[in-house]
Amino acid sequence: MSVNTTTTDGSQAATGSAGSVKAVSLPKPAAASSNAKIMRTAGIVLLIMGLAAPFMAGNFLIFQLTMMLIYGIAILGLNILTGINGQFSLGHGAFYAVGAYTAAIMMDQFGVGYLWTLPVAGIICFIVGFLFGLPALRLEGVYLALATFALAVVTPQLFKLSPFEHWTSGVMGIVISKPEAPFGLPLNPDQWLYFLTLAIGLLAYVCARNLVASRTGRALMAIRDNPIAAGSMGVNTALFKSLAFGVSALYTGVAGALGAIVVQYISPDSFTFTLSVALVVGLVVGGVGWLPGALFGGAFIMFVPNIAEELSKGLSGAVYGAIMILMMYAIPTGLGGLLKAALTALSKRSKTR
Amino acid sequence: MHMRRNILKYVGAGLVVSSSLAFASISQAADMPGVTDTEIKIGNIAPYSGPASAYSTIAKTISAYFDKVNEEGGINGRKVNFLSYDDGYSPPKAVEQARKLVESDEALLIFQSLGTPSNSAIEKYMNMKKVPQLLVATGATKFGDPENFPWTMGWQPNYQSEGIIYGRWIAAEMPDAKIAVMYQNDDFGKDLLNGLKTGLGDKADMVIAEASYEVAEPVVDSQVVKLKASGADVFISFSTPKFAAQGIKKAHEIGWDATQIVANVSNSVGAVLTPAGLEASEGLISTAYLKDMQDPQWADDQGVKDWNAFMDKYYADGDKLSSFTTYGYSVAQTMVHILEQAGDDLTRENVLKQAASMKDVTLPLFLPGMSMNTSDTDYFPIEQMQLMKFNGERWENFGEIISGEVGGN
Amino acid sequence: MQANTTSAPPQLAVHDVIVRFGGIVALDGIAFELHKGQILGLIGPNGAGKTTLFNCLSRLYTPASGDILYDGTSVLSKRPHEMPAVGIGRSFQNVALFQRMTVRDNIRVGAHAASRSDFFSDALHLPWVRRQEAEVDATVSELIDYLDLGDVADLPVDGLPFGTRKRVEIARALAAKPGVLLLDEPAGGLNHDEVGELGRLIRSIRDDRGVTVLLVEHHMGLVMSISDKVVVLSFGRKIAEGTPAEVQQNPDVIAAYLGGPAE
Amino acid sequence: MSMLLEVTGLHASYGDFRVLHGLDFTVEKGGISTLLGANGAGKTTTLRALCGMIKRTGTIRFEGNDISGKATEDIVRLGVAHVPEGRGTFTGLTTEENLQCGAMTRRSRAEIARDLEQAYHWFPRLRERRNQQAGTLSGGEQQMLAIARALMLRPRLMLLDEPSFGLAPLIVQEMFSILRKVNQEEQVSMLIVEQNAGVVLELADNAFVLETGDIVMSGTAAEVRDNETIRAAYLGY
Amino acid sequence: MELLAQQLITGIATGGIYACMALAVVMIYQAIHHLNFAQGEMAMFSTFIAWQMLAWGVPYWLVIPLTVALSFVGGVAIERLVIRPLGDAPVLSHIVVFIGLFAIINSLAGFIWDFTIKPFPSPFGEGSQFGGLISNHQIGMIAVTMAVLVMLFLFFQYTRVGLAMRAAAENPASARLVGIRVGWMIALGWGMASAIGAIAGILIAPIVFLEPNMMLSILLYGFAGAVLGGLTSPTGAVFGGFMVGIIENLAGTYIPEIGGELKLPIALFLIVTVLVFKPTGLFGRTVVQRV
Repeated sequence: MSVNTTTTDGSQAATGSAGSVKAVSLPKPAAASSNAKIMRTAGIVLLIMGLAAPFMAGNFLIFQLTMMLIYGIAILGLNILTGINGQFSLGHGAFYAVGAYTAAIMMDQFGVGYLWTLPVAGIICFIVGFLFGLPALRLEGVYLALATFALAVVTPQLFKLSPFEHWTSGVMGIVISKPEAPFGLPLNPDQWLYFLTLAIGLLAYVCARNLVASRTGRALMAIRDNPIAAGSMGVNTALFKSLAFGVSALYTGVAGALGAIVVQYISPDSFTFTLSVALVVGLVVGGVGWLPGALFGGAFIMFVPNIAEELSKGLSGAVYGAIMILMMYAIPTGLGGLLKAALTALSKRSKTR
Repeated sequence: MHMRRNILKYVGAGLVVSSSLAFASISQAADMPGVTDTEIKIGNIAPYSGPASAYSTIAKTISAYFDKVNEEGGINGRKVNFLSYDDGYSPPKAVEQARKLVESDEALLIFQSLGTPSNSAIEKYMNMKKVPQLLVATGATKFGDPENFPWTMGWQPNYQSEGIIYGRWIAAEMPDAKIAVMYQNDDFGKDLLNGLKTGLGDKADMVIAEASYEVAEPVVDSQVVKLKASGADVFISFSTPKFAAQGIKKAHEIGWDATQIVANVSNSVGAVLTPAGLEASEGLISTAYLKDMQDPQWADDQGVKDWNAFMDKYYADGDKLSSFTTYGYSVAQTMVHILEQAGDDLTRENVLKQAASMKDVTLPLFLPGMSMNTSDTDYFPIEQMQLMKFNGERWENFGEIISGEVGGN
Repeated sequence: MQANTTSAPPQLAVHDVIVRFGGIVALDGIAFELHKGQILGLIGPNGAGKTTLFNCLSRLYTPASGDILYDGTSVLSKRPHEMPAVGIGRSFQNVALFQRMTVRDNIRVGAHAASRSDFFSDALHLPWVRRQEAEVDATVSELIDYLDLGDVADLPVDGLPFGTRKRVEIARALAAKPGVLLLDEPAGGLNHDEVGELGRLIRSIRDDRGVTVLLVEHHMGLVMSISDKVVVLSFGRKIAEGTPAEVQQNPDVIAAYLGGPAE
Repeated sequence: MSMLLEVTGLHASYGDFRVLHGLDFTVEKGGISTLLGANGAGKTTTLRALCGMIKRTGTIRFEGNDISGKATEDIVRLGVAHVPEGRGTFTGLTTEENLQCGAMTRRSRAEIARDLEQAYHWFPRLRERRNQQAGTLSGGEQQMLAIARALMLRPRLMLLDEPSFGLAPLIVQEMFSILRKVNQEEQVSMLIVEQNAGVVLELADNAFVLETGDIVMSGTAAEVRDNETIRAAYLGY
Repeated sequence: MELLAQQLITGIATGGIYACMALAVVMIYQAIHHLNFAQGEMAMFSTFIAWQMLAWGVPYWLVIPLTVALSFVGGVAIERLVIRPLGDAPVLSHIVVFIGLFAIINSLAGFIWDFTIKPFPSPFGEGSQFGGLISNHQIGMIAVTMAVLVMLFLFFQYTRVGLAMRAAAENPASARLVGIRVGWMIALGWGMASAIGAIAGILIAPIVFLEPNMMLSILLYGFAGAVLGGLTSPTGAVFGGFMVGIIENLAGTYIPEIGGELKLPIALFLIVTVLVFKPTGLFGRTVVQRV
C-alpha cells in the first residue's frame, strides 16, 4: 500500500478540546540527521560562547547571565510538565520559592554549605510537587491552570505566616552570603556562580533530554496526547502525571535555590505570582515542548523588561506587553516552532537538490 | 541577644571611626565615581510597574525636582543626572538594578530606593561595595544601623517610633481604653504595631483585638466588623491609603463610635480622607512631620506656595492630592542639601559623611519646629512628629513635637 | 484453525455484566466466552452497548454487577493501566493515537507495559535502560515490518491517512504482546480492498502470533468471513450467539440489525 | 441538465504538501455524485476544499457563482451542508441544540420546528436522546445527528464524508433511503464520499475515482460500476 | 452569634463583588473557552473612562450606558485587532497575549490617570442597611449582578445568537459548517464580556476605590468564584462568588491566630478541594467525550 503522507484527518482537529496543549514537535525523517548536525553545531557554539562569556563581560553582565541561566533551568522544569506532559502550570513560582527558601533557611539557620542546599532543595520541591500533583490529577486545562495560579498567589503568604517566622524571618526576608570560588580557582564570586549555574544547567538539560527520549518520556508524551489511550497501553497515568509534577518542581526548585544564592536575599515579595507568569511567558517564547527553548525563554524574561524600560519608563509595562504580543504574532509557537519551520524548509531544499 | 548587639555596636562603631578616618585621607585622591565637573549621577530604584506602582509618584516627583535644580544651575555647578530604574517591587530585580547602577552606570550613590524588601535585598551589596544607599524610602527601623550597615541611611520617621508615639499618647490620655488594631501584614504594619505596644509599656494588654490584612485583599470590611465586635473604643488603622480609606468608611457605616487613629502614610486629606468621606473622618487622630497641602491652614505658607509653583511647572500631570509628591519634594531637597554640603569633594565617603552630620536642618514643608539631625551613630534624619486631629475640614496639630527614640542609641 | 475444544477453560469469560448510566441500562446481563485462538465478532445496532462492553473489558468502566474473567481470574480489581499486563490489549473506534509522536514512538509506548524503568534511570540513561531500549526497539522494528509501516515509521502520526493510522494502532496494541486483542471497528473508513487486507491481517495475528481476537465491526463481510463465533447485542442485551452462518439466519438479528439479506 | 457545482482545476494543500493536483468534476442540479478512492487519495480533502476549510486554488462554481474565495460560513449560507469526517458534534450541547445549530442560517421558526420534527421522524433514536448531551451519544448516533443536522440547513447541496461510518447495516440502509428521499423530494444535490461503494454507486448518478490527488476515471455510476478494475478494487466481485 | 451573622452579611456583601467579576469571567469563557487574564484590567480601564466622564461633568445616568457601550466596542476592537491576528495559535500563546494585554492596559491606566486612589460615586447613593453591615450600594450591586445573571441565562439558553455563541466556542470548525460566523461570535463574546466587566468595575469601584491595580486581586477572587461554581454556569459563578466571600470572612474571623493571615489561602484551598471532588465546579456540567 503506497503511503501518502499528505492527507490529514479532520476529526482530531475538529474535536480537539480547548484545554489541550499544542507542542512543538521537531521535524523528523529524511533530513533529520543533517538537522541534528546543525543543532549540534549550534549547541557547541553556544556552549563555547557560554564558557568564554565570563572572561569578556563585566560582573554585572555575568550576574545577569547567571540569572538568565537560572530562569532557564526553571523554565526547563516547566517545559517537562507543560510541553512534554501537557499539564498547565501558572504556579511554578511557588516551587521556585520553596527551593529558594530551603536553601536560604539551611544556610541561615543551620550554616549548611550552599552546595548541599541544592540537592536538598531539589528533593523537597520534588516531594512538594509530587504531592501537589496528586489533587492536580483531577483537574484539566483551565481548572488546573487556576489551581496552580492559586498556588502561586498563596505561597508568598505562607512564607509570611507568623508561626514560621522563626525560620523564614517573615516579611523581613533572609540575607545570604555570596560564596567564594573553591579550590583557589582564580574566579571572582560572580564568575564562580556563573560556572556553577552553567554546569548545573547543562546537567539538567542532559537529564531532561535523556528523560524525553526514554520510556518515561514517551509515557509522559503519550499522556499529553491521549491520556485514555496511554492508560490502555499500560501507562499509570496518575503516577506519571504526579511524578512529572515532582520532577518539574525539582528542576524549578534547584533553580530557586541557585537564585537565592546568586541574589543573596529572599523575601516573600521575591516570589509573587508575577514570577510564575514570567516563567510561563519564557516557556511559550522559547517554545513549548522544545527543551533548548528554555534558554531563550530565560533570556527573554531576563533582558526584555530592561529593553522595555529603556524605551519608556512611564510605559515600560505597556512596552513589555506589546513586545510579548508582537512575539506571539511573529512566532506563535515560540522560537522552537520557528526553528522547526526553518529546518523543515531547509531539509526540503536539500531534498530537492 | 542584647549582649551581642552591644558588642557589635562597639566593634561597629570602631570600624566606622577608623574607616571614616581612612576616608578623610582617601578623599583627597579625588576618586569620585559618578561625578564629573558638570554632572552628578544619582541612582534610584522605584516600582514603576507592579502592585506597588502607586509609589512611583515619589520617584517621578524627585525627578521633576532635579529638573528644577538643573534648570536653576545645578548643585555647585553640576547638573544632576537622575537614573531611576524600575524594580516592580521585586527584590531580585532590585538587586539587578542596584548592580547596574553601581557597576554599569557607576552612579555616585543610590538615593530613595523604595520598599523594605528591595532595600533589604541590596543593603548588604551596597555596604560591601561601599556605595551610599541614602535616604531610603521606607520607615523600617532596620535601615538606621550604622554599626552594621554604615552606608545605608533612612529618612522618614521610622514606623516603630510612630507606633510608640501613639502608644504613649493613649496610655497617658485614655488609660482605660480598649484598643483594636487593623494592620497590614508586612514590616510596615508590624513595626507600627510593635511600636504601639512598646509605647503602651506595661499596659500593652489594652490592645484587645488585632486583625491583619494582606495587600492582595480587595476589601477590609470583614476585619473592621470583627474588630468592632471586640467592643474596643479605640480603632487604630496601620494601613496604606486605600485600606485606611476603606477602614474609615466602613467604621463609619457600621456606626462604630471609637476614637480612630490612622498611620502617617495614610493621613492625606486628598488621597485618603476625601475618598473615605470627610464626615466619616472627623475626629481622626494621626501624626505628621510634613504639611498637608490640602489643609487650608497652610494656604498662605511660603513653602506650600513654592511647592505649588514647582508642581505646576515641573510636574504638571502629577497628582497634587497625593502626599507622595510632598514627600518626594522634601526628600529631594534633603538630598540636594547633602550634596551642597559636600561641596566639590563628591567622594562617596564625603557624601556619606555629610549625610551623617546634619544639624538642625529644616525643610520648607516641615511642620514648624521640626528639623533633621544625624550623626555617626544616629542614622534617623527625621525623628520628630506631631499629633494632630481632623476636624472634618482640616488637621489641627496638638501637643508638643514628639521625638521617637528608637534609633540612634 | 478452528476454536479450541470446550475442555480448555475460556481465555476470556464475560459473566452477566450489567452497566448502568444514570437510569439507562447500557448492558443488561451480557455473558459469553472466548477461547484461546478464537476470533469473536461482536455486532449489533448503534448504541447497543458494544463499545461500552469494550470499555468494561479494558476496565475504563466498571460493571454494576457481573464479572469478567481472564484465564479464570477476575479482572475487576484491576485498573485500566494494568490491563496490558493482564494480557488484554485494544484499539479504539476513532483511532486514539498519540498525535504528535512518531509512528515508531507510538508503537514503543505500546511496549510500555512489557518493560520497566524509572525517572531516575531514564534521566541518567543508565546502561540497563539502554539495553532494554534496544530490546524494545527490536520488537518495534519487527512490528513495523509486520504491518508494513516502514515508510512512515519516523513521521508524526498526525498527518497520516486514516487507514495507516488504524494499522499503527494495531501495531501499538501488539507491542504489548497481548493474549486477547480487542478491535473496535477496525474496518471503518476502509475500502473493499483494504478491508480484505485487514481480514488477512487479523487472521495472521491470530494464527502467527497466537492472539485471541474480539472484534466489534459493522462490516458484515469482514465479520462473517473471519469470525469463529458471532455475538449479537441489541439495546444492551445479547440477542444471538453462534457461527456466522447461524447468526445471519437468525430472524431477530435480521430484524434488529441486518435488515434484509446481508451483502 | 444544468450543473449545480462545477469544479475546475482544484488544487489544495496542507501547509507545504500538495494534496490535490487539479481536479475537474461536477454535480448536476438535483443529482448525486460520488467520489471513490483509496485511503489518502484526497477525498476528504476535496470536500474540505470545496467549502473553504483549507487553502485551495482553482474555480469552484456553485449555481454559477465562483465560491473559491469564500469563507466556509458564507458557502454554507449559500446552501451547502457538509457532514464532516469525525462528525463534528457539539459535544457539550444537547442533541436538540445541535439540530437547532444546523438551522442557524434560517429565519422561519415554524419551518425550523417542522424540520426538527422531520429529523426526529427519520432518526427516532435522536428523539429519544433529544435532551441528552450530544457527547454522550454513541458513535453511530452521533453520525445520525451529523446527517440530521446537515438536513436542518435545508441545503441545496450536501457534501457527505462517509455517512455510513460506524453505522449498523440496517441503519445504513435506512440512511441511504433517507438520502434518496431527500434527493428526490426536495431536489437536494449531493456529493458523497463513501467506502461502501456498492451502496453509493446504486444511489449516485455520476462517479469520480480519485487516486493520489488526481481524478483517474469518471462517468455515470453505471459505467464506473461496470469497470473491471473498479469492481475488483471497490466492490469485490 | 451576632458576630457570625455580621460576618455572614459582610461576606455576602464582599461576595457580591466577586460574583460580579465571576460573571464576567464566565461570560468570556462561554465565548472563547479561555480565561482572559486581562479582563480585570479591561474592567478597570472602563471604570476609569466612566470616572473621566463624570469628572468632565457628564451626568451619571448618561455615563453608565456610554461606558458600557464604549466598553463593548472596545472589547470587540481588542478581539479584532489583537486577538484575531493570532489565529489558531496554541492556548498558551493566547495566555501570553492576555498577559501582554494586562501589562499594557495596567501601565496605560497608570500613565494616564496615575496610581492614587480615586473615590467613585455610587449610582445607588449613600446609606446602608443591617446596621451598616451592607451599604445601599452593595445591595444595588447584588441586585444588578442578579439581573445581569438572569439576562445572560436567557440570552444563552433561549436566543439563537446565544446558541450560536456556545456552538462557536465549543467547536469552531463545526460551527462554521452550520454557517455560524465564528469570528464575529468571538468578537461579540469579547464585547459582551467587556461590557459586563465595565458594569462590574462601576459597581466595584465605589467600594474598593478606583486605581489601576484595583482589579488585581478581585480578578483572582472572580476566577475562584467562577471555578467554584463552574465555568460553564453563570448561576454557578454568581453562587461561587458569594461562597468565596463568605468562606473567606468566616475563615478570617473564626480561625484563631493565623486566620486573618490565611483568609485567602483557606478560600483557595477549599476551592481546590471542591474541584478535586467535582472537577467542573459545583454547577458545572461535565462534557462527556466518548472513547
